[in-house]
Amino acid sequence: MTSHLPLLEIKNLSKSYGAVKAVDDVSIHIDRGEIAGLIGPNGSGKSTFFDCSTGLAKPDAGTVVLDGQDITGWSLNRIAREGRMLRSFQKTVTFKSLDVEENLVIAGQMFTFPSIASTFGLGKMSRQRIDGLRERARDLIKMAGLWDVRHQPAGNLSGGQQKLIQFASMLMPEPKLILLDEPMAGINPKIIERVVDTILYANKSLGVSFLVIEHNIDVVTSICQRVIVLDQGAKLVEGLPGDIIQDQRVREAYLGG
Amino acid sequence: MAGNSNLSIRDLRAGYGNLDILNGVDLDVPAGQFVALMGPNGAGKSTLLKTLYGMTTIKQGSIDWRGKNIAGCKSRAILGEGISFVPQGRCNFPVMSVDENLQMAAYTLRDAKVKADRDYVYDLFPILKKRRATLAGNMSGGEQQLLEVAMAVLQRPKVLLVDEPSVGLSPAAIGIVFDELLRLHADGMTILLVEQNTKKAMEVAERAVILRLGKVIWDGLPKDITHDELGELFLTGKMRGETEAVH
Amino acid sequence: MSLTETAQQARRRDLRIPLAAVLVVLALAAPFIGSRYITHSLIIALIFMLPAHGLNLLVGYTGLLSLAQAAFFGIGAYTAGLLAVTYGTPFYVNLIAAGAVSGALALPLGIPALRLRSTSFVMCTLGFVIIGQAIAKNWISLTRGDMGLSSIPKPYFELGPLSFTVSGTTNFYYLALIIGTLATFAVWAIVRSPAGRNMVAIRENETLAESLGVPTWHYKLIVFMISAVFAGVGGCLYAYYLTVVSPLTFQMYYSTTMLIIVLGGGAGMISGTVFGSLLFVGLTEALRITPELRMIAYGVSLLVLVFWFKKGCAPLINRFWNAIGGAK
Amino acid sequence: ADGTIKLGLVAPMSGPNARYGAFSMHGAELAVKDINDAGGIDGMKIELLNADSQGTPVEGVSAARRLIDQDGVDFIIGDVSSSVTLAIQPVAEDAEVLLLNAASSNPKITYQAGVGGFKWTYRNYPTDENRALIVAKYAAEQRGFTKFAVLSVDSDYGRSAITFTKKYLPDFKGEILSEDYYKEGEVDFRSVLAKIRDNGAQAIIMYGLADTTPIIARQMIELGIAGKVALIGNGEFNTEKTIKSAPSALEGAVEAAAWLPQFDSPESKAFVEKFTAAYNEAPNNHAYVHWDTVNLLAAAIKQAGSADKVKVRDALSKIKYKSPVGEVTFDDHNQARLPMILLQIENGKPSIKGAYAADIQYPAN
Amino acid sequence: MLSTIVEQSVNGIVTGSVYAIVAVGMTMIFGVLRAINFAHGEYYMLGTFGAWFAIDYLGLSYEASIVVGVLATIAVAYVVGQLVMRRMVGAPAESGVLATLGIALILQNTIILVFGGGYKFFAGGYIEPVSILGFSLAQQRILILVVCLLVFIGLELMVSYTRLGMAMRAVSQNVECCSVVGIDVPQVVLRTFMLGAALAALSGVLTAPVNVSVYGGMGELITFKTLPIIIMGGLGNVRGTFVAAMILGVAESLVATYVGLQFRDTVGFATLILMLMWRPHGLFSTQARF
Ligand SMILES: Nc1ncnc2c1ncn2[C@@H]1O[C@H](COP(=O)(O)OP(=O)(O)OP(=O)(O)O)[C@@H](O)[C@H]1O
Ligand SMILES: Nc1ncnc2c1ncn2[C@@H]1O[C@H](COP(=O)(O)OP(=O)(O)OP(=O)(O)O)[C@@H](O)[C@H]1O
Ligand SMILES: CC(C)C[C@H](N)C(=O)O
Ligand SMILES: [Mg+2]
Ligand SMILES: [Mg+2]
Repeated sequence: MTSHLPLLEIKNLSKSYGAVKAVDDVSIHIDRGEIAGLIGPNGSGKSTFFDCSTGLAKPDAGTVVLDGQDITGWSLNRIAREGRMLRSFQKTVTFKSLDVEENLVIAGQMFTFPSIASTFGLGKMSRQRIDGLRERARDLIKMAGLWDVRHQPAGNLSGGQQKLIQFASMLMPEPKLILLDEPMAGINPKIIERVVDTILYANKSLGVSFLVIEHNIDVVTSICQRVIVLDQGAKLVEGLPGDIIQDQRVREAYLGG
Repeated sequence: MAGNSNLSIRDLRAGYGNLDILNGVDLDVPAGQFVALMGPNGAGKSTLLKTLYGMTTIKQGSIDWRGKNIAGCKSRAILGEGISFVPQGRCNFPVMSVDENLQMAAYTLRDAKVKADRDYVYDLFPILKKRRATLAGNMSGGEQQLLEVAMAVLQRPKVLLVDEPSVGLSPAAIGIVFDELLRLHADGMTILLVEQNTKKAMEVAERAVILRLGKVIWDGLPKDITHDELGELFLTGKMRGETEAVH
Repeated sequence: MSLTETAQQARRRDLRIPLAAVLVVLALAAPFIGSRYITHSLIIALIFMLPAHGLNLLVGYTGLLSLAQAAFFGIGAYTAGLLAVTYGTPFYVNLIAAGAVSGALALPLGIPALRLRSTSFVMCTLGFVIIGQAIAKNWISLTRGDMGLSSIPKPYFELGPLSFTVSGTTNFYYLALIIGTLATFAVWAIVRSPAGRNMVAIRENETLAESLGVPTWHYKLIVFMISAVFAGVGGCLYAYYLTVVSPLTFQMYYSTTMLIIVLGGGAGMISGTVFGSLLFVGLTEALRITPELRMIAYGVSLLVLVFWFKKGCAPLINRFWNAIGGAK
Repeated sequence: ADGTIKLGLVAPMSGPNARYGAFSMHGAELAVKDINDAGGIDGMKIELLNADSQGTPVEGVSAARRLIDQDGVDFIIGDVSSSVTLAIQPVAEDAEVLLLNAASSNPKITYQAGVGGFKWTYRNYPTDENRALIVAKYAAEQRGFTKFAVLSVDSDYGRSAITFTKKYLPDFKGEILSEDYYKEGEVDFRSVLAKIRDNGAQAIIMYGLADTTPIIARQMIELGIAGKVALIGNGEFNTEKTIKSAPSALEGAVEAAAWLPQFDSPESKAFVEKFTAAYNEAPNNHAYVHWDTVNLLAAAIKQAGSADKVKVRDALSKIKYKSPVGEVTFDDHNQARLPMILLQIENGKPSIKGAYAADIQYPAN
Repeated sequence: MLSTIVEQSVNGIVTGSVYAIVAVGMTMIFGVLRAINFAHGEYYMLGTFGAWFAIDYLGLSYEASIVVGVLATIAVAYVVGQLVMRRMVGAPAESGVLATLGIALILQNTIILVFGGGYKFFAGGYIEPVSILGFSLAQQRILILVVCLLVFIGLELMVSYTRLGMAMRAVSQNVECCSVVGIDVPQVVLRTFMLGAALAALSGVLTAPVNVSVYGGMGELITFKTLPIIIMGGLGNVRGTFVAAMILGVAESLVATYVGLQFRDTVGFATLILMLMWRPHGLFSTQARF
C-alpha cells in the first residue's frame, strides 16, 4: 500500500539564476485528495518552483517524488503523460489559431491515446474516443461560460477567456494532480465562483488533488485545506489558511499591512 | 457639449477586421476623473481601451479629446496627445533589462526629468531597483506587471488607460499600485481603469462603468452598486429586481 | 420549417460532386486533352508535389520551416538511380528503397537539427542540402561524383510472372498520378488522425503542447522522417523521369521551389499543396513566353502572393468550394 | 524549299548561370541574323527560339519539352551545363528532334550517343579528355613541368578534366601535389595559393571559369607567385581583359580551347569583329561555339537539301564542315572531331602553338 | 607549419571582415523583421554594380564610385523598403521568406536584363600588395579590415546608445509594445533595412577590386555565405556576428589549406551545425524564459 504516502513529495528543491536564488531548499508534500495553496510575494519563486517540479526547468538540487516514483529530471510531457501531473502556466497561453473546442480536445488526447502509434489511427475506435472528448469539452465550455465563442480561434478571445481555456484544459484528462498557476487572475468574480465550484467538484468526485498558486486570498482561504507560503525562494510557513493569514510574517511579507 | 479637456466617446463601433466588438459605446469622461471600467470576460473592455489608443478598426463614432477627434489616429499620435496605455497581458521588452525598459518607456520624451522620474519609480517599487539589470522577460509575472505600470507612469500622460494592472500581483503590491494610481489621480491625471478585481476597483474609483456585450449597461457611483448586484449584472446584464438596465 | 429548408437546398444545388467528378475526369484524361508538353508539366508538378506534401506536414502542420527537402529529394533520387543503374531492380523496389533510405537518414539528421528552434533550424536544414551536394560531389566511389548517373532505365515492374515497363510521357503521367494520389491520401490520413491534431498543437505552442503530455520531440522526429519519405519518393520519380541524377539535385533552388509551392498554395492545407504545385509549376512554364522577364515576373508574383494572399491560395479554394456546395 | 526553320536554344538565361547563357544566345543570334540576311538557307529563314534552363536539369527538360511540343522545333542547340544536356538527351531522342550540343564537355554525352545509343544527339565541342591530354602533353614536353597543383572549378567540367589529366599525367612523369576545386562564384583563393606557393608546384592545372581567372591571377600576384608558377588548362587566360587584369600572373600561361579570339583565320577574325560591333563586348568561347554550331546546322541543312530532320541528321553524320578553325567531321558516336587550339601567353600576348585533334578512345561496352 | 597557420588565420580574418560587414546588416534586418533576408546578397551585388557603372560609364574614380555604389543601393533599398519591407512588420516568417526570395529574383534578373548576363571587370581600388610582418596583402584588404572595425565600433555604439539603436532592439522584441511606448515601427524597419543594405553595398564595393568580376548572380552566393554567420552570432546580435564571421573566415581558410577548397562552403554549415549542437541558440544569444 502506498496510500499513506503523500501523492507528491518534493524535497530540498533549489534553483538559482545567477545571483538570484529563485527557489531555496524548499520541501513540500501534497496528500492524496488534498487542495493545497502556494502563496508568496511577487518574485518569491512560486512559478519557478512549479517549473522545477514539472520538468520545464532543471532544478539545481532536490528530488521530486510522485506517487512513490522519483520523477526528478523527467521531461515536461512525460510527467504529464506518465506521471499524470498537469500544470498550467501563469502567462496566458493557448493554441491561438485553433478554436476553443479543439484546444480542449488536444488537452484531452493524452490519456485517451496510450501510445504515439495509436494517435495515427483513423479507425472507428479512434473516432469514438475523439467524440467522447468532444462531448466532455462541451461540458467544460459551458462551465467556463465560453459557449458563445466556442468556434472562435482561441487567440481572438479576451484575456480572461483565454485564461479560462487554460483552466478547462487541465480538467479535460483526469490527472492525479493539477498544479495551477494563478487560475483566477483576470477572471470576473462571477466566473471565479464557478471555477471554484469546478475545482471542488473535481476534487471531491473525481479525486483530483490540486496545488494552487493564487493571489486572490479569498479564493485561497475558501478552497485550500493547507497553505504554503514562500518568501524570497524559501518556505516561510505552512499551515491552515485561517492561521496563515493571521501570521505576522505573512502579513508583512505578503499581505501588506 | 462637454468642456475642452473632456474625453468624450460617441456611438463608438469598433472591432477587429469585420468583427464588431463595441456596439455603440457612449461615454464622457471629464478631465481628472478616475473611472473603473468593469464587465464580464469578453465584454469588450480591453477592446474599448485599445480603440481609444488606436489599435482597432473603427467603423463608426467619434472620440473627442481636447476638442479634437482622435478616432482613427495612429497610436503614436495618440500618445503624442497625452494618452498612454498599459495593455492587458505582457507588454515589455523581454530581452532588455529593467533599466532599458524604463528608458524605452520614455522614448518620446527627451528632457532632463526622465531620469528623476526613473529614480522615483525605483523608489516606488524597490523590487524593480533590485532587479534593474535583470532581463524583463526573466522576471516573475508580478514583477513584470509592476514594470509595466512603472513604464506607463514614466510617460507622464494626461490620460492613463490601464488594463488590469492588478493581475498577478500580491495583495501588498496591489496596494502599492493602487496607491500610486490614486496619487496620479490626485495630481490631476484622468484614469480609465479596467479591473476584474472589482472590490479594489470600486474602492479607488470615483465612477464605475459597466460594459457588457460591447455596450455600456451601467454607469454611476461605485457606492450605488453592491457586489452582488455587480455579479448579477455581469451574468445577466440585469440588476436584481429590475427588468431594464440603468442608463 | 423543414419544407422551406428543403426548398432552399433545392435552389442552391450542391455543385461539389459534379465538379469533383469533372476534376477527376480531367486528371485522367489530361494526356489526351493537352499536348505532351502539358502532360510533361503535369508530371513535373506531380513530382514536386510529393516533397511539397512532406514539407507541408512539417511547415504547415508542425510549424517547422525546413529547407532540407532538396537533400532528401536528392537522397531519394540517388538511391533509386543507383539501384536502377547498378542492380536493375524493379521500379517499386526502388521507390520503396528511396523513401526508406531518405526516411532513415532523416533520423540522424533530425536529432541534432530538431533541437533547434525556428531560424536556427531553417539554417541547419539548409546546411543539409549544401553538405549533401558536397558528399554527392566528393564521394565519387558511390555517387560517381560530378559525372552523375545517367541513362536511368524506364520504370519497370516485375510482379510474379508479369512484368512491364512504363514508357512514354503519357504512361509516366499515370504512374505519377497514381503515386501522387496515394501520397495525397496518406497526408490526409495523417492530418486527420489525432496525431495530426498533436502536430498542430506543436505548431501553435510547443511548450503548451508539451505540458499537455504531447511528446513533442518524438512527434517532430517522426514528422521530419515522414516528410523525408515523401521527398525520397519524389526524388525517385524525378530520377526516373529525368533519367539523370547529378549533384545538382541537391540544390537550394529545389528547396525553395518546394517551399513556394507549400506557402503559396497555403500552408497547413492539403488542397493548398496540390493546387500550389500545379500553380507554381504552371506559372514558371507559362512565363516562358517571355524568357527575359520570366524570373522577374516570377519574383513579382511571389510578392503579389505575400501581400494579397497572405495565407496562400487555399482559403480562396475553400471559399469557392463552400460556395458551390450551397452551404451557408 | 520555303518556310522557316525553327531552331530552339536551351541555355541558362536567368539566375547565377545567366552569364553563360548570355554569350551563348548572342553567338547563336548573330549566326542566325547573318544567315537570314544572306537570304536564308536555300530561301528558308531560321527562327531562333530561346528557352531558359536556369542551369538546372528540371528546367532544362521543361524548356526542351516546350520547344518541341509547343513551338514545334525540329532542331535544338543546348545546353551549356553537362548535367542539363544529359537530361535533355532522352527527351530529344523520344521526340526525334535533333539535339546539337555546343558547349558541354562531359564525355558521357557522346559515350551514349550514336552507336552508343542516342541517335539524335550530336556534339560540336571537344570533350574534356581531348583537352586534358593536349595540355598535359604540352606542359610536360614543351615546358618541362613535372610538379602540378590542381585548382579547378567544382563542376563536372572541372572535375572530369582533372580525372583525365590524372589518366595521362603518369605518361609524362608528372605528379599532382595538391588538389582543390572551387565553387562557382568563389572569390577567395589566398589560402590555396599559399599552399601551392609552399608545396613547390611548377604549374597550376586549372580548368576553370572565365570570370574567376582574373581573381586567381590577381591573388597570385598578391601572394608573390605570379611569374613563378604557371597557369595551365582552360579558363580564358588569353583574353585581353584577363591579361590586363594581372599581366605578371598570366605570363607563360598555357591554354587549350575549342576556339580563341586570336585564332588566325579570316572567318574567325570576321566573327570577332562582327560580334564586338553588335554587342559591344568581345566574344568568348561560348559565344563562338554557339555561333559556329548554328552555322554547322545551316551547312547540314543545305547539304541535305531540305529541313527534314532525318535528312539533316544523316547529312550531319557525313558532313565535312569547314569551320573557322578547321574541318569538322563526326565519328560514330556523333562526336565532332575538332582541332583543339593550344596557346601560350608570351609578352602579354597569346601566341598560338598549334591545333591538335585527338580521337576519343570510347570505353568498350 | 606555425607560420602557415598564422598566415591562414590572417587570411581568414580578412575574409571574415568581408562577411562580417554583409552579415551584420542581415542580422539587424532579421532583428527588426524576424525575417531572413534572402535578398541581402543582392544589395552587395547592387553596390558593386553601381560602383562598376560609375567607373566604366561615368569615368569616376574608385573613391567616388564607392559613394555612387552605396548611394545607389540606398536608393533601391528605400524603394524596396517602402513598398515591401515596411509591410512585413508582424507578418509570419514564411511571408518574409517568400517576399525576400521574390525581391532577390527581381533585383538579380533586372540587373541581368539591363546590363546583360555576362560578367564585367571591376577596374579600380588598391590592389598592389604590401608586405606586413612577412605577409603579403593587397592594400585593399587592409582597407577592408579597417573599415570593418570602424563599422562594428560604430554599430556597437549605435545599438547600445542611440535612439535608433534602442528602437531597433525594441522592435525586435515586442512590436505591439513599441506602439505603446510610441516607437514608429515601420520607420525603424525602413531605416534598419536601408542601413543593412548600405552596409552590404559597402562590402561589395570594397571587395570589388580584389574580387574583380561583377555579374548579376554574385549576390546569391554571398547570401548563402552569410546565413550560417548570422545564426552562429545569435540572430540580431551585432557583436556575435563579428565573432562568428571571424571564426568562419578562419575556419574556411584552414579548411581550404588543409582539407581542400571544395569543402569550404561545407565548412560554414558544418561548423554551424556542430556549434548549434553545443549551443542551440547561437554563441551569444540571450533567451527569455517561457
Ligand atoms: N530564467 C530566469 N532568469 C533569471 N531570473 C529568473 C529566471 N526565472 C526566474 N527568475 C527570478 O526568480 C525569481 C522568482 O520568480 P518566479 O516567477 O518563480 O516568482 P513568482 O513567485 O511566481 O512571482 P509572481 O507571483 O510575481 O508570479 C524572480 O525574482 C525572477 O526574477
Ligand atoms: N484580436 C481579436 N480578434 C478578434 N476578436 C477579438 C480579438 N480580441 C478580442 N476579441 C473578441 O472581442 C471580445 C471582447 O474582447 P475584450 O478583450 O475586449 O474583452 P474584455 O472585456 O477585455 O475581457 P477580459 O476581462 O477577459 O479581458 C471577445 O469576445 C473576443 O472574442
Ligand atoms: C560553364 C562551362 C564551364 C560548362 C562546361 N563547358 C561544361 O561542360 O559543363
Ligand atoms: Mg509566478
Ligand atoms: Mg481584457
